[in-house]
Amino acid sequence: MSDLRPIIEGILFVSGDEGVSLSQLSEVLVINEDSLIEMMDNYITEYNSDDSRGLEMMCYGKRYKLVTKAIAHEYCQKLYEETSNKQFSQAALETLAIIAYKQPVTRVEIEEIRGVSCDMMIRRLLARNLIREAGRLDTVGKPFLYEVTEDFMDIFSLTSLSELPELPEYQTVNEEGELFY
Amino acid sequence: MSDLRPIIEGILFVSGDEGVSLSQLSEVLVINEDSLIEMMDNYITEYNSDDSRGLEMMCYGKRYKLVTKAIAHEYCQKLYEETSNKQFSQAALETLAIIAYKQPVTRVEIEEIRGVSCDMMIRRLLARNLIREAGRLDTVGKPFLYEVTEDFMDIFSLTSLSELPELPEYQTVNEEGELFY
Amino acid sequence: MEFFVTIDQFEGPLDLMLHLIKEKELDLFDLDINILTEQYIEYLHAMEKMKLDIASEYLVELASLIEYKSKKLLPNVEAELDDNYQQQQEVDLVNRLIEYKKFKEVTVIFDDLYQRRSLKFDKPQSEIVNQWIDINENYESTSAYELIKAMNRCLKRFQLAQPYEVNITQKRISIDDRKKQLKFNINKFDEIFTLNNTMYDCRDLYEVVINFLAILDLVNENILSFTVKDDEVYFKKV
Repeated sequence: MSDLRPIIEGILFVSGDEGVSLSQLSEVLVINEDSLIEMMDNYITEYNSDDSRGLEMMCYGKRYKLVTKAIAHEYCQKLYEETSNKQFSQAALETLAIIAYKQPVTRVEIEEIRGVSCDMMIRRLLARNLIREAGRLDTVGKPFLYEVTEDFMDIFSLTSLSELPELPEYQTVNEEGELFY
Repeated sequence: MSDLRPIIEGILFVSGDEGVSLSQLSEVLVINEDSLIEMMDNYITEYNSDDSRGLEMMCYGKRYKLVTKAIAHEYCQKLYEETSNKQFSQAALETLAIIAYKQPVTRVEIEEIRGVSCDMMIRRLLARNLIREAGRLDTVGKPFLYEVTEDFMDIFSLTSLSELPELPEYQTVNEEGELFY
Repeated sequence: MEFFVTIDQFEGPLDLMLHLIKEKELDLFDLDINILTEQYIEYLHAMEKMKLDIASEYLVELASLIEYKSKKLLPNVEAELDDNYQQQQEVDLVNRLIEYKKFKEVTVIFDDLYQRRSLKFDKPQSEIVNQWIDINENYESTSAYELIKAMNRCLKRFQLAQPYEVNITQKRISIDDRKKQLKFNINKFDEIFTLNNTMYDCRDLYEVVINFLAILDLVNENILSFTVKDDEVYFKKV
């Protein structure tokens, strides 16, 4: 079998920021998805540990793409200055975190946790394609359910949702005022 | 001196189709052009003879850029011809989006936002009846104005342009340095 | 008592309560809602005096805190049912605070992940893809969100490109240099080519103008000949 690595690198390069999905890659290379995942895992490890390279291969959700390594950042920035240092607001991060851990989740559930209205924020996150609608809940009013997208996993460098940072654990109280974990 | 090769690869990657000019590279890396030319000649020879890579470094005029090696081309072509058929390319979507959000707009305005020439793309979209001419702008050269068609609305399941998802507020990005609030 | 932390620094009433609990060194897991309520009211009053807008969400929570407090003040003759209700309310509030605290705290990690990811850049899809994707007539319906994604990409690129253009203005190409470039490059063009073909690498109006002036010079020097047909100018190497 010929070496597929340069072909994969070439495909990821051409595809750019959108990346390529596992299923597309599997179809084009005529390899079943399970073997491909294994092959990609090895390739990514090899690729990312090569210090002579300035690129890194990332897997987010079921998509792959190439990005520059952090070492090139300051130089690229000189060339393409970013407008200040863009930050997420606390409100955006809280809303995203709640959706990521609780998905699929309705707006009302998010608002119950945050204690504030999240209508505008949800619209902004939808517009930035960080969350998407995931059907409707079968209850009064049929509210939309929301879930995070591959773009969400991309900007937080998550390969899958199982990689979400662990939520801090706190005791909760029951009606008798007893603490339990 | 630290190894500049990965940094150069990163810069060329980010600059995409446009590539980077010798003078820009020399400025960013703080190396005089003559030394840089020599360094690049060596790097290119080394880079292009590495069969495990799917990319090739090109020098044309006084610009450098990365392209996919020919061996990967047929796969890329297959990917975009077969697995993505009936989908729009990013370029097509971007052009359509700009027209939909800003209509009526001239080609020059579209090109200013996209940063690349859109002549061919506009002709293709016209031919497929996704956009149409909507008069001419009363200015030098009387350029055509473009707007989206009913076919466009149909494909994107919109009954009116007011249904377009809201754009994230980019203005506030500049003012406050925050992506969202 | 002075308040240095203004209300717009909080994400909502729960965030404010967590702040008060921390500041007043209250025990979240054995919360004295009376003290919390007093502090909460005092804080809102202070904000009001500073003429700061207090969102309705803060007032909703205030109402339930006051209800809780007033019930507690009632004599013990109250039915036991109320006592249970009271306890339930207390537990609910504490659990809401704990739940919110978890998410608030984990955002620090997300922020860190985001910062690290933003040190890595991606590139746009290569233009060559357009040759492969045919815009055919049987598109499947596409989500309108694809449009906004596309628009976001453009705007992001547009923002990146702005200072970039400023950077390169320092090294502007001259007409003479452009003529040299063109003399070299027209060998690669088709025998007959258009003005547009010669602008293959022009990135702004300045370069378009320089390119045009260079072409005029080349025509003048009899290196190029031209003909006009249907609004388009065609050139040929002499």
